[in-house]
Amino acid sequence: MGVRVSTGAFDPGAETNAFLAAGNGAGAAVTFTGVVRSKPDAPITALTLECYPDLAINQLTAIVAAATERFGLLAATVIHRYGTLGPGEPIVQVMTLSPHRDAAFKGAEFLMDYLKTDAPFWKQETGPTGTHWVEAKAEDDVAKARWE
Amino acid sequence: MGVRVSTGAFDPGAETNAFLAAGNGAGAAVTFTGVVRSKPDAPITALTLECYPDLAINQLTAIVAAATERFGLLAATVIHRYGTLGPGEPIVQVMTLSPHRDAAFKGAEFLMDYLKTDAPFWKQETGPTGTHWVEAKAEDDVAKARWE
Amino acid sequence: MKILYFAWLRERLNRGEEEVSLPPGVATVGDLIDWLASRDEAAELAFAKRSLIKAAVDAKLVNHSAPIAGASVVALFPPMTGG
Amino acid sequence: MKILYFAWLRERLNRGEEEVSLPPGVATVGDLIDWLASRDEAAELAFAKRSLIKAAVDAKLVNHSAPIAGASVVALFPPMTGG
Repeated sequence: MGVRVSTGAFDPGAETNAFLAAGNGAGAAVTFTGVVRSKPDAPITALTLECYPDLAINQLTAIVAAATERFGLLAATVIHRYGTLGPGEPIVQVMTLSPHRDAAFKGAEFLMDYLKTDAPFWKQETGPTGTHWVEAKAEDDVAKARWE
Repeated sequence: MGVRVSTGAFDPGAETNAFLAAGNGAGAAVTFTGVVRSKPDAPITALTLECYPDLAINQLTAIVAAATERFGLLAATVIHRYGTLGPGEPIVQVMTLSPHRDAAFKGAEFLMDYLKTDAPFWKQETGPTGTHWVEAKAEDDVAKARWE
Repeated sequence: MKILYFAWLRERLNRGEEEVSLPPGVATVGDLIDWLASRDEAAELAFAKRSLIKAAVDAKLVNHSAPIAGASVVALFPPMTGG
Repeated sequence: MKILYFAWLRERLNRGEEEVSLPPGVATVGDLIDWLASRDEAAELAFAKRSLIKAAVDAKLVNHSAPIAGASVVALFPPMTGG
Protein backbone atom coordinates (compact mmCIF):
# COMPACT_ATOMS: atom_id res chain seq x y z
CA MET A 1 0.00 0.00 0.00
CA GLY A 2 1.42 3.32 -1.00
CA VAL A 3 0.58 6.88 -1.86
CA ARG A 4 2.88 9.25 -3.72
CA VAL A 5 2.22 12.87 -4.57
CA SER A 6 4.99 14.61 -6.42
CA THR A 7 5.90 17.12 -9.11
CA GLY A 8 8.35 14.61 -10.57
CA ALA A 9 7.51 12.53 -13.64
CA PHE A 10 6.94 8.80 -13.17
CA ASP A 11 7.39 5.87 -15.56
CA PRO A 12 4.06 3.99 -15.81
CA GLY A 13 5.54 0.68 -16.92
CA ALA A 14 8.39 0.73 -14.39
CA GLU A 15 5.84 1.43 -11.64
CA THR A 16 3.69 -1.51 -12.77
CA ASN A 17 6.70 -3.82 -12.83
CA ALA A 18 7.81 -2.75 -9.35
CA PHE A 19 4.27 -3.23 -8.10
CA LEU A 20 4.04 -6.72 -9.65
CA ALA A 21 7.46 -7.70 -8.29
CA ALA A 22 6.34 -6.90 -4.74
CA GLY A 23 3.19 -9.03 -5.13
CA ASN A 24 4.55 -12.46 -5.99
CA GLY A 25 1.84 -15.03 -5.41
CA ALA A 26 -1.12 -12.88 -6.38
CA GLY A 27 -3.02 -13.58 -9.57
CA ALA A 28 -4.52 -10.35 -10.84
CA ALA A 29 -3.12 -6.83 -11.18
CA VAL A 30 -4.86 -3.79 -12.63
CA THR A 31 -3.08 -0.57 -13.56
CA PHE A 32 -4.98 2.56 -14.49
CA THR A 33 -2.96 5.37 -16.06
CA GLY A 34 -4.42 8.79 -16.73
CA VAL A 35 -2.51 10.94 -19.21
CA VAL A 36 -2.90 14.54 -20.32
CA ARG A 37 -5.47 14.39 -23.07
CA SER A 38 -5.33 16.52 -26.19
CA LYS A 39 -8.31 16.39 -28.51
CA PRO A 40 -7.95 17.53 -32.12
CA ASP A 41 -11.00 19.80 -31.69
CA ALA A 42 -9.74 21.15 -28.34
CA PRO A 43 -5.95 20.96 -28.29
CA ILE A 44 -4.24 21.39 -24.94
CA THR A 45 -0.69 22.69 -24.86
CA ALA A 46 -0.27 22.30 -21.11
CA LEU A 47 -2.12 21.04 -18.07
CA THR A 48 -1.21 22.56 -14.72
CA LEU A 49 -2.28 20.77 -11.56
CA GLU A 50 -2.37 22.64 -8.29
CA CYS A 51 -2.18 20.51 -5.15
CA TYR A 52 -2.50 20.74 -1.38
CA PRO A 53 0.01 17.99 -0.56
CA ASP A 54 -0.73 17.53 3.17
CA LEU A 55 -4.42 17.00 2.52
CA ALA A 56 -3.72 14.94 -0.63
CA ILE A 57 -1.62 12.45 1.34
CA ASN A 58 -4.30 12.17 4.03
CA GLN A 59 -7.15 11.78 1.55
CA LEU A 60 -5.35 9.32 -0.73
CA THR A 61 -4.20 7.24 2.25
CA ALA A 62 -7.79 7.02 3.50
CA ILE A 63 -9.11 6.12 0.01
CA VAL A 64 -6.46 3.41 -0.44
CA ALA A 65 -7.27 1.96 3.00
CA ALA A 66 -11.00 1.96 2.18
CA ALA A 67 -10.45 0.20 -1.17
CA THR A 68 -8.06 -2.33 0.39
CA GLU A 69 -10.55 -3.29 3.07
CA ARG A 70 -13.64 -3.25 0.90
CA PHE A 71 -12.24 -5.39 -1.93
CA GLY A 72 -9.75 -7.49 0.03
CA LEU A 73 -6.83 -6.17 -1.99
CA LEU A 74 -3.34 -7.51 -1.35
CA ALA A 75 -1.81 -4.21 -2.40
CA ALA A 76 -2.89 -0.84 -3.76
CA THR A 77 -0.86 2.17 -4.82
CA VAL A 78 -1.77 5.66 -6.00
CA ILE A 79 0.72 7.96 -7.71
CA HIS A 80 -0.40 11.50 -8.53
CA ARG A 81 1.62 14.25 -10.14
CA TYR A 82 1.14 17.96 -9.92
CA GLY A 83 2.78 20.96 -11.55
CA THR A 84 2.76 21.64 -15.30
CA LEU A 85 2.51 18.70 -17.71
CA GLY A 86 2.42 18.38 -21.50
CA PRO A 87 0.04 16.31 -23.69
CA GLY A 88 0.56 12.57 -23.32
CA GLU A 89 2.32 12.89 -19.96
CA PRO A 90 1.06 10.58 -17.18
CA ILE A 91 -0.85 12.43 -14.44
CA VAL A 92 -2.11 9.65 -12.24
CA GLN A 93 -1.62 5.93 -11.83
CA VAL A 94 -3.60 3.55 -9.66
CA MET A 95 -2.53 -0.08 -9.17
CA THR A 96 -4.35 -2.90 -7.42
CA LEU A 97 -3.41 -6.49 -6.70
CA SER A 98 -5.79 -9.26 -5.73
CA PRO A 99 -6.13 -13.02 -5.97
CA HIS A 100 -9.06 -12.47 -8.36
CA ARG A 101 -9.57 -10.14 -11.28
CA ASP A 102 -12.97 -8.86 -10.24
CA ALA A 103 -11.64 -7.33 -6.99
CA ALA A 104 -8.60 -5.88 -8.76
CA PHE A 105 -10.82 -4.15 -11.36
CA LYS A 106 -13.39 -2.92 -8.84
CA GLY A 107 -10.67 -1.69 -6.46
CA ALA A 108 -9.00 0.35 -9.20
CA GLU A 109 -12.32 1.86 -10.34
CA PHE A 110 -13.22 2.73 -6.76
CA LEU A 111 -9.85 4.42 -6.23
CA MET A 112 -10.22 6.48 -9.41
CA ASP A 113 -13.83 7.47 -8.65
CA TYR A 114 -12.97 8.69 -5.14
CA LEU A 115 -9.74 10.32 -6.19
CA LYS A 116 -11.53 12.42 -8.84
CA THR A 117 -13.78 14.14 -6.31
CA ASP A 118 -11.98 13.76 -2.97
CA ALA A 119 -8.29 14.43 -3.62
CA PRO A 120 -7.18 18.09 -3.48
CA PHE A 121 -5.91 18.66 -7.00
CA TRP A 122 -7.17 21.39 -9.33
CA LYS A 123 -6.61 21.25 -13.07
CA GLN A 124 -5.95 24.23 -15.27
CA GLU A 125 -5.86 23.73 -19.04
CA THR A 126 -3.87 25.88 -21.41
CA GLY A 127 -4.82 25.87 -25.08
CA PRO A 128 -4.66 28.24 -28.07
CA THR A 129 -7.47 30.36 -26.61
CA GLY A 130 -5.95 30.76 -23.18
CA THR A 131 -5.99 29.18 -19.75
CA HIS A 132 -9.01 28.08 -17.73
CA TRP A 133 -9.78 26.06 -14.62
CA VAL A 134 -11.35 22.69 -15.33
CA GLU A 135 -14.79 22.51 -13.74
CA ALA A 136 -15.78 19.64 -11.49
CA LYS A 137 -18.00 17.22 -13.41
CA ALA A 138 -21.38 16.08 -12.13
CA GLU A 139 -20.65 12.67 -13.72
CA ASP A 140 -17.72 12.26 -11.34
CA ASP A 141 -20.07 12.66 -8.38
CA VAL A 142 -22.38 10.10 -9.97
CA ALA A 143 -19.47 7.69 -10.49
CA LYS A 144 -18.52 8.00 -6.83
CA ALA A 145 -22.09 7.67 -5.62
CA ARG A 146 -22.44 4.14 -7.01
CA TRP A 147 -20.10 2.88 -4.27
CA GLU A 148 -22.12 4.42 -1.43
CA MET B 1 -5.40 -3.14 -31.90
CA GLY B 2 -3.28 -6.23 -31.49
CA VAL B 3 -3.29 -9.84 -30.48
CA ARG B 4 -0.20 -11.83 -29.58
CA VAL B 5 -0.04 -15.50 -28.64
CA SER B 6 3.42 -16.81 -27.88
CA THR B 7 5.50 -19.11 -25.70
CA GLY B 8 7.94 -16.25 -25.10
CA ALA B 9 7.91 -14.23 -21.89
CA PHE B 10 6.72 -10.63 -22.05
CA ASP B 11 7.55 -7.59 -19.89
CA PRO B 12 4.28 -6.18 -18.47
CA GLY B 13 5.61 -2.66 -17.86
CA ALA B 14 7.39 -2.40 -21.20
CA GLU B 15 4.18 -3.50 -22.94
CA THR B 16 2.18 -0.85 -21.08
CA ASN B 17 4.69 1.84 -21.98
CA ALA B 18 4.68 0.84 -25.67
CA PHE B 19 0.88 0.82 -25.62
CA LEU B 20 0.74 4.28 -24.01
CA ALA B 21 3.33 5.68 -26.42
CA ALA B 22 1.18 4.64 -29.39
CA GLY B 23 -1.90 6.33 -27.92
CA ASN B 24 -0.81 9.91 -27.49
CA GLY B 25 -3.84 12.12 -27.04
CA ALA B 26 -6.00 9.61 -25.18
CA GLY B 27 -6.76 10.12 -21.53
CA ALA B 28 -7.30 6.74 -19.91
CA ALA B 29 -5.41 3.46 -20.14
CA VAL B 30 -6.13 0.26 -18.25
CA THR B 31 -3.73 -2.67 -18.06
CA PHE B 32 -4.76 -6.00 -16.60
CA THR B 33 -1.97 -8.48 -15.89
CA GLY B 34 -2.63 -12.05 -14.85
CA VAL B 35 0.28 -13.86 -13.22
CA VAL B 36 0.78 -17.46 -12.12
CA ARG B 37 -0.69 -17.60 -8.65
CA SER B 38 0.79 -19.62 -5.83
CA LYS B 39 -1.21 -19.83 -2.62
CA PRO B 40 0.50 -20.83 0.64
CA ASP B 41 -2.18 -23.48 1.20
CA ALA B 42 -1.95 -24.74 -2.40
CA PRO B 43 1.52 -24.05 -3.73
CA ILE B 44 2.03 -24.32 -7.48
CA THR B 45 5.48 -25.14 -8.79
CA ALA B 46 4.54 -24.78 -12.45
CA LEU B 47 1.62 -23.84 -14.65
CA THR B 48 1.53 -25.31 -18.15
CA LEU B 49 -0.78 -23.75 -20.72
CA GLU B 50 -1.72 -25.68 -23.80
CA CYS B 51 -2.90 -23.63 -26.78
CA TYR B 52 -4.45 -24.00 -30.21
CA PRO B 53 -2.77 -20.95 -31.76
CA ASP B 54 -4.79 -20.69 -35.01
CA LEU B 55 -8.07 -20.63 -33.12
CA ALA B 56 -6.61 -18.44 -30.36
CA ILE B 57 -5.68 -15.73 -32.86
CA ASN B 58 -9.13 -15.88 -34.47
CA GLN B 59 -10.98 -15.80 -31.17
CA LEU B 60 -8.87 -13.08 -29.58
CA THR B 61 -9.08 -10.94 -32.72
CA ALA B 62 -12.88 -11.23 -32.65
CA ILE B 63 -13.04 -10.44 -28.92
CA VAL B 64 -10.80 -7.38 -29.33
CA ALA B 65 -12.92 -6.14 -32.26
CA ALA B 66 -16.10 -6.61 -30.22
CA ALA B 67 -14.69 -4.71 -27.22
CA THR B 68 -13.33 -1.92 -29.42
CA GLU B 69 -16.69 -1.35 -31.09
CA ARG B 70 -18.83 -1.77 -27.99
CA PHE B 71 -16.85 0.59 -25.75
CA GLY B 72 -15.48 2.96 -28.41
CA LEU B 73 -11.90 2.09 -27.52
CA LEU B 74 -9.06 3.88 -29.29
CA ALA B 75 -6.82 0.83 -28.91
CA ALA B 76 -6.92 -2.61 -27.33
CA THR B 77 -4.25 -5.29 -27.10
CA VAL B 78 -4.23 -8.85 -25.76
CA ILE B 79 -1.03 -10.75 -25.05
CA HIS B 80 -1.32 -14.40 -23.98
CA ARG B 81 1.49 -16.81 -23.21
CA TYR B 82 1.46 -20.56 -23.34
CA GLY B 83 3.96 -23.27 -22.44
CA THR B 84 5.31 -23.86 -18.94
CA LEU B 85 5.49 -20.91 -16.51
CA GLY B 86 6.64 -20.52 -12.91
CA PRO B 87 4.91 -18.73 -9.99
CA GLY B 88 4.75 -14.97 -10.44
CA GLU B 89 5.30 -15.12 -14.21
CA PRO B 90 2.87 -13.08 -16.32
CA ILE B 91 0.40 -15.22 -18.28
CA VAL B 92 -1.88 -12.70 -19.87
CA GLN B 93 -2.09 -8.95 -20.34
CA VAL B 94 -4.98 -6.91 -21.65
CA MET B 95 -4.64 -3.19 -22.39
CA THR B 96 -7.31 -0.68 -23.36
CA LEU B 97 -7.17 2.99 -24.25
CA SER B 98 -10.09 5.38 -24.31
CA PRO B 99 -10.84 9.08 -23.86
CA HIS B 100 -12.67 8.19 -20.62
CA ARG B 101 -11.83 5.88 -17.75
CA ASP B 102 -15.17 4.11 -17.62
CA ALA B 103 -14.84 2.71 -21.16
CA ALA B 104 -11.21 1.74 -20.58
CA PHE B 105 -12.15 -0.22 -17.42
CA LYS B 106 -15.23 -1.84 -18.95
CA GLY B 107 -13.35 -2.77 -22.13
CA ALA B 108 -10.58 -4.48 -20.17
CA GLU B 109 -13.07 -6.39 -18.00
CA PHE B 110 -15.03 -7.46 -21.08
CA LEU B 111 -11.84 -8.70 -22.76
CA MET B 112 -10.83 -10.71 -19.69
CA ASP B 113 -14.30 -12.20 -19.21
CA TYR B 114 -14.54 -13.38 -22.82
CA LEU B 115 -10.96 -14.52 -22.98
CA LYS B 116 -11.44 -16.78 -19.92
CA THR B 117 -14.15 -18.86 -21.58
CA ASP B 118 -13.66 -18.32 -25.32
CA ALA B 119 -9.91 -18.47 -25.99
CA PRO B 120 -8.44 -21.95 -26.59
CA PHE B 121 -5.99 -22.26 -23.72
CA TRP B 122 -6.01 -25.07 -21.17
CA LYS B 123 -4.23 -24.79 -17.83
CA GLN B 124 -2.47 -27.61 -16.06
CA GLU B 125 -1.16 -27.00 -12.52
CA THR B 126 1.79 -28.81 -11.04
CA GLY B 127 2.16 -28.85 -7.26
CA PRO B 128 3.63 -31.08 -4.56
CA THR B 129 0.81 -33.61 -5.01
CA GLY B 130 1.12 -33.90 -8.78
CA THR B 131 -0.32 -32.41 -11.94
CA HIS B 132 -3.94 -31.75 -12.79
CA TRP B 133 -6.00 -29.92 -15.39
CA VAL B 134 -7.68 -26.78 -14.11
CA GLU B 135 -11.45 -27.10 -14.43
CA ALA B 136 -13.52 -24.46 -16.16
CA LYS B 137 -15.27 -22.31 -13.54
CA ALA B 138 -19.00 -21.65 -13.56
CA GLU B 139 -18.24 -18.14 -12.25
CA ASP B 140 -16.37 -17.40 -15.48
CA ASP B 141 -19.51 -18.19 -17.48
CA VAL B 142 -21.46 -15.94 -15.14
CA ALA B 143 -18.90 -13.14 -15.58
CA LYS B 144 -19.22 -13.40 -19.36
CA ALA B 145 -23.01 -13.60 -19.27
CA ARG B 146 -23.35 -10.12 -17.75
CA TRP B 147 -22.27 -8.60 -21.09
CA GLU B 148 -24.91 -10.48 -23.11
CA MET C 1 -9.63 -34.83 -42.66
CA LYS C 2 -7.31 -33.90 -39.82
CA ILE C 3 -8.60 -34.10 -36.26
CA LEU C 4 -6.82 -32.21 -33.43
CA TYR C 5 -7.23 -33.00 -29.73
CA PHE C 6 -6.26 -30.78 -26.81
CA ALA C 7 -5.76 -30.97 -23.04
CA TRP C 8 -7.29 -33.95 -21.23
CA LEU C 9 -9.04 -35.09 -24.40
CA ARG C 10 -5.61 -35.41 -26.04
CA GLU C 11 -4.29 -37.28 -22.99
CA ARG C 12 -7.22 -39.68 -22.73
CA LEU C 13 -7.04 -40.47 -26.44
CA ASN C 14 -3.26 -40.64 -26.25
CA ARG C 15 -2.83 -38.58 -29.42
CA GLY C 16 -2.68 -34.90 -30.39
CA GLU C 17 -3.90 -35.39 -33.95
CA GLU C 18 -4.86 -37.95 -36.51
CA GLU C 19 -5.99 -38.22 -40.13
CA VAL C 20 -9.38 -39.85 -40.58
CA SER C 21 -11.50 -40.95 -43.53
CA LEU C 22 -15.10 -40.34 -42.61
CA PRO C 23 -17.62 -43.10 -43.15
CA PRO C 24 -20.85 -42.12 -44.93
CA GLY C 25 -23.45 -40.40 -42.78
CA VAL C 26 -21.00 -38.37 -40.68
CA ALA C 27 -22.22 -34.89 -41.53
CA THR C 28 -21.86 -32.77 -38.38
CA VAL C 29 -19.44 -32.28 -35.49
CA GLY C 30 -21.86 -34.30 -33.36
CA ASP C 31 -21.83 -37.16 -35.88
CA LEU C 32 -18.03 -37.04 -35.90
CA ILE C 33 -17.84 -37.26 -32.10
CA ASP C 34 -20.29 -40.20 -32.11
CA TRP C 35 -18.21 -41.99 -34.70
CA LEU C 36 -14.87 -41.28 -32.97
CA ALA C 37 -16.33 -42.44 -29.63
CA SER C 38 -17.52 -45.70 -31.22
CA ARG C 39 -14.05 -46.78 -32.34
CA ASP C 40 -12.73 -48.10 -28.99
CA GLU C 41 -13.31 -48.10 -25.25
CA ALA C 42 -10.81 -45.34 -24.43
CA ALA C 43 -12.54 -43.06 -26.93
CA GLU C 44 -15.99 -43.96 -25.59
CA LEU C 45 -14.79 -42.93 -22.13
CA ALA C 46 -13.00 -39.76 -23.33
CA PHE C 47 -16.12 -38.53 -25.15
CA ALA C 48 -18.59 -39.79 -22.53
CA LYS C 49 -19.77 -36.33 -21.42
CA ARG C 50 -20.69 -34.82 -24.78
CA SER C 51 -21.50 -31.43 -23.23
CA LEU C 52 -17.85 -31.05 -22.19
CA ILE C 53 -16.58 -31.41 -25.76
CA LYS C 54 -16.06 -28.13 -27.63
CA ALA C 55 -15.22 -27.99 -31.33
CA ALA C 56 -13.65 -25.81 -34.01
CA VAL C 57 -13.89 -26.36 -37.76
CA ASP C 58 -11.01 -24.84 -39.69
CA ALA C 59 -10.09 -22.70 -36.67
CA LYS C 60 -13.61 -21.34 -36.17
CA LEU C 61 -15.48 -22.19 -32.98
CA VAL C 62 -18.72 -24.08 -33.78
CA ASN C 63 -21.35 -26.09 -31.95
CA HIS C 64 -22.10 -29.79 -32.37
CA SER C 65 -24.70 -29.25 -35.08
CA ALA C 66 -22.18 -27.57 -37.42
CA PRO C 67 -21.52 -29.37 -40.75
CA ILE C 68 -18.02 -30.68 -41.41
CA ALA C 69 -18.25 -31.40 -45.13
CA GLY C 70 -15.24 -29.93 -46.90
CA ALA C 71 -13.39 -29.06 -43.68
CA SER C 72 -9.62 -29.59 -43.53
CA VAL C 73 -9.18 -29.52 -39.75
CA VAL C 74 -11.62 -30.28 -36.97
CA ALA C 75 -10.41 -29.62 -33.43
CA LEU C 76 -12.03 -31.17 -30.35
CA PHE C 77 -11.25 -30.05 -26.82
CA PRO C 78 -12.56 -29.55 -23.26
CA PRO C 79 -13.90 -26.20 -21.98
CA MET C 80 -11.25 -23.51 -22.27
CA THR C 81 -9.44 -22.25 -19.17
CA GLY C 82 -7.24 -19.40 -20.39
CA GLY C 83 -6.63 -15.97 -18.96
CA MET D 1 -4.51 31.04 12.35
CA LYS D 2 -3.17 30.38 8.87
CA ILE D 3 -5.63 30.32 5.96
CA LEU D 4 -4.69 28.63 2.66
CA TYR D 5 -6.45 29.27 -0.66
CA PHE D 6 -6.25 27.12 -3.78
CA ALA D 7 -7.09 27.29 -7.49
CA TRP D 8 -9.53 30.02 -8.60
CA LEU D 9 -10.21 30.98 -5.00
CA ARG D 10 -6.51 31.78 -4.63
CA GLU D 11 -6.57 33.74 -7.89
CA ARG D 12 -9.70 35.72 -7.05
CA LEU D 13 -8.37 36.63 -3.60
CA ASN D 14 -4.96 37.28 -5.07
CA ARG D 15 -3.19 35.39 -2.29
CA GLY D 16 -2.23 31.78 -1.53
CA GLU D 17 -2.22 32.18 2.22
CA GLU D 18 -2.57 34.65 5.04
CA GLU D 19 -2.44 34.87 8.83
CA VAL D 20 -5.64 36.03 10.45
CA SER D 21 -6.74 36.91 13.96
CA LEU D 22 -10.33 35.83 14.32
CA PRO D 23 -12.87 38.24 15.76
CA PRO D 24 -15.12 36.87 18.52
CA GLY D 25 -18.04 34.76 17.33
CA VAL D 26 -16.21 33.04 14.45
CA ALA D 27 -16.60 29.42 15.60
CA THR D 28 -17.07 27.32 12.47
CA VAL D 29 -15.74 27.08 8.92
CA GLY D 30 -18.99 28.68 7.79
CA ASP D 31 -18.49 31.59 10.19
CA LEU D 32 -14.92 31.98 8.94
CA ILE D 33 -16.07 32.15 5.31
CA ASP D 34 -18.74 34.72 6.21
CA TRP D 35 -16.16 36.85 7.99
CA LEU D 36 -13.54 36.53 5.20
CA ALA D 37 -16.20 37.43 2.60
CA SER D 38 -17.19 40.53 4.58
CA ARG D 39 -13.71 42.06 4.47
CA ASP D 40 -13.78 43.50 0.91
CA GLU D 41 -15.61 43.33 -2.40
CA ALA D 42 -13.20 40.90 -4.10
CA ALA D 43 -13.67 38.49 -1.22
CA GLU D 44 -17.43 38.89 -1.29
CA LEU D 45 -17.36 37.93 -4.99
CA ALA D 46 -14.90 35.05 -4.53
CA PHE D 47 -16.98 33.45 -1.78
CA ALA D 48 -20.34 34.32 -3.38
CA LYS D 49 -21.37 30.72 -4.08
CA ARG D 50 -20.89 29.17 -0.65
CA SER D 51 -21.72 25.65 -1.93
CA LEU D 52 -18.63 25.75 -4.16
CA ILE D 53 -16.29 26.35 -1.23
CA LYS D 54 -14.72 23.22 0.28
CA ALA D 55 -12.65 23.28 3.46
CA ALA D 56 -10.01 21.39 5.37
CA VAL D 57 -9.01 22.00 8.99
CA ASP D 58 -5.46 20.93 9.80
CA ALA D 59 -5.35 18.85 6.59
CA LYS D 60 -8.63 17.03 7.30
CA LEU D 61 -11.58 17.54 4.97
CA VAL D 62 -14.56 18.99 6.85
CA ASN D 63 -17.90 20.60 6.10
CA HIS D 64 -18.95 24.17 6.85
CA SER D 65 -20.37 23.36 10.26
CA ALA D 66 -17.00 22.08 11.54
CA PRO D 67 -15.48 24.03 14.48
CA ILE D 68 -12.18 25.82 13.93
CA ALA D 69 -11.22 26.58 17.54
CA GLY D 70 -7.62 25.55 18.14
CA ALA D 71 -6.88 24.87 14.45
CA SER D 72 -3.49 25.89 13.05
CA VAL D 73 -4.37 25.79 9.34
CA VAL D 74 -7.70 26.16 7.57
CA ALA D 75 -7.68 25.57 3.81
CA LEU D 76 -10.45 26.82 1.52
CA PHE D 77 -10.79 25.73 -2.10
CA PRO D 78 -13.16 24.99 -5.00
CA PRO D 79 -14.40 21.45 -5.82
CA MET D 80 -11.45 19.16 -6.52
CA THR D 81 -10.67 18.06 -10.07
CA GLY D 82 -7.83 15.58 -9.76
CA GLY D 83 -7.30 12.22 -11.42
